[in-house]
Amino acid sequence: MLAIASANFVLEQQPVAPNFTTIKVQGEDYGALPEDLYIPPDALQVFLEAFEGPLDLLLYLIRKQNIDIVHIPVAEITRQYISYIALMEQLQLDLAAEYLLMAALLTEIKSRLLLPRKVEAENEEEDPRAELIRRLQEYERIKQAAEEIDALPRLERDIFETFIDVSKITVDRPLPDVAFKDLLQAFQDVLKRAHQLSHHQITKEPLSVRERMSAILGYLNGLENALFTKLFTQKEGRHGVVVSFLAILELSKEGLVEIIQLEPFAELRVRSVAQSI
Amino acid sequence: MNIKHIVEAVLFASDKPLSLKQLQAVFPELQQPDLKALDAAVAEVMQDYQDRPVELKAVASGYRFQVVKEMSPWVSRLFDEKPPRYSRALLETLAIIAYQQPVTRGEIEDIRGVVVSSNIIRTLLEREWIKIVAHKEVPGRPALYATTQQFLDYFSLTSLVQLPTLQEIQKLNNPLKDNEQLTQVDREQQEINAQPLEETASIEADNGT
Amino acid sequence: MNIKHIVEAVLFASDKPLSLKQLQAVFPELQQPDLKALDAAVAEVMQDYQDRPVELKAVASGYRFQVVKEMSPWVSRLFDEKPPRYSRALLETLAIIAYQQPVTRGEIEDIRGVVVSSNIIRTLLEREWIKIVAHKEVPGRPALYATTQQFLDYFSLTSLVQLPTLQEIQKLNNPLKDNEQLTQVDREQQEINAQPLEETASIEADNGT
Repeated sequence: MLAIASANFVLEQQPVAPNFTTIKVQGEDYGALPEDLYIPPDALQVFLEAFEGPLDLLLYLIRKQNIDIVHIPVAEITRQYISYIALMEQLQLDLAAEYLLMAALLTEIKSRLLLPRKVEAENEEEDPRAELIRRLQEYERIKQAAEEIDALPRLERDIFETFIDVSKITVDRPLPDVAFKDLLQAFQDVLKRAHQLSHHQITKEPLSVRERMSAILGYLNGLENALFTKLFTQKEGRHGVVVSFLAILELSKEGLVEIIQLEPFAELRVRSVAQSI
Repeated sequence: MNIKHIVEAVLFASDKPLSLKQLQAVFPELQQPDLKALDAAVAEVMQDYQDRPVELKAVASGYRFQVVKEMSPWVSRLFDEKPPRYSRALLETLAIIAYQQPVTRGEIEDIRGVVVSSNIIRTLLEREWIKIVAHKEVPGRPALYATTQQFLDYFSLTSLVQLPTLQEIQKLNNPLKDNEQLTQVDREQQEINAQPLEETASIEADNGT
Repeated sequence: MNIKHIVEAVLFASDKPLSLKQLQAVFPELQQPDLKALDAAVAEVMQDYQDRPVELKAVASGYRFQVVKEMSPWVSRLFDEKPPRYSRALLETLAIIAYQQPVTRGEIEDIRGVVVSSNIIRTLLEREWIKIVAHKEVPGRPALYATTQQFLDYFSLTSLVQLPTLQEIQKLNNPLKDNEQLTQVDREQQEINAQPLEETASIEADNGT
């Protein structure tokens, strides 16, 4: 029903302006910024993130003026909405496509409202805003319901399960079995997904190193610090030394241990940054 | 054999809520009290714990002992990990599924006006707060989601009826005639704005004041 | 603030015995009762439960509620069930800990892209497949998890080195492939849910009843 093209919404990319007070459209002053826009630009990203989408932003604009949704003044709200969107575009903030789509929709509704009304039309003309108003109301009540659900007392936060010792009674409480291949399969799935999401890379040290990292942390646990050399075992041979060495480096890189020297030329010591439990 | 004592012990020992039927099953076959007797026993235990910091509570899948919420400041300090926090996006998705179930992801997106991330659906499925109840017979056969008993249990509800009531949707009764009489100012505003918007709008920021 | 109530609540919420010192720690710093007061509170709670089917017992590492022995026949029938199955989420969490240790819960969540519930961590800790090796010095001081000797023993490994490498895992024949008969739609669905086939199938099967 709504073609995106109808919006003809081309925004010129300009260098980000650190300070601005007005927005101009084709050289003309495009109205003052909404009053609540006195926000430092980098706060705008945070501001945008505070909204769950265009409906949420629209609701905010409407509620700010203490207007009933059913009385939405399309012209004014459209103006404000588009100022926000333009500003965000201007700042090259990541703007979901839905925001632009809504801008197009608002513009369309506004222009339909401007058309001369055919008073003598036999059928009652539908209010161009009707659909939007319905969606806003529907969204608002869900938004409210979500807040109420969030406020319900819930496990882990407000109420807690009780645990009592049944070890003396449970003759034999069978624990679930896990097949080795299921564990590997699970990890394979993780890798695949991590690959698709490609955000968080999985660290690639050999397992021997990861294992040694845990062992070293466990060893340092409760100790003030330990001699660097203590973390190597002669009898493991060269390979073991390399593993320990890599483990200490990795721990230090991840900020979990510090390599310290109490005084010049003193022996190196390793200290767990992570405090013991 | 004291039914009430057994009910109390078993409910404390269980790590999930127990229904009357499940309570019945802990008795040897020929000594099983009927559900009415068990119901009475449960009521008595509830009564006993009325003024204690733990309570016997009815939730969707049965009865469970739980620490009352007034104790949460102290109890939370017992745990290392903070309780999981849930985003607005997740809660709104959950609310839509709770109130509109069964519902497809597309329908959720229609209501929220934004895409629903796969992570949200996955988290909800993993927490077992929602489940797929069927696939809608439309192209693509999208999954239809509904909430679970675990969802109700987690929020201490016995049924969906206990969810907060939704605010009513106001009807538009001939609003155009009544309300959308543009004021003079609005009309002027519109004239100024309409033009550039319909055509290509280029918006620039002005540095100097 | 009623010390006795708090002590009772916290002892019920804890899944292991608590010492007086640990009980003291659930109070805000400036309101901590001294050990004598706590000892008195514990004694009072013990007294309260004297005739109940659960009792507060002193054990080596502190105090813990337990079911009285006489209740064994009924309680054991409660546990007389098939072992439950671990969730996919639990297995993934365990695998990530094995491969990425030492690792925090937050890091696991980053890799999995979803929240990891406290229950999963607790189950793994209880099973003694993972342990806390330290706390990371960042805000919140999250625990760093690693796998244990028991974990290796369970899977008959002598060392983590015996686990397949990342590359090997990625090359593993995907067991899903063999019986994979997904239509394009299903495949999309699967990606959306990021649920392995078996799990989705079982969810649907459950609802078929």
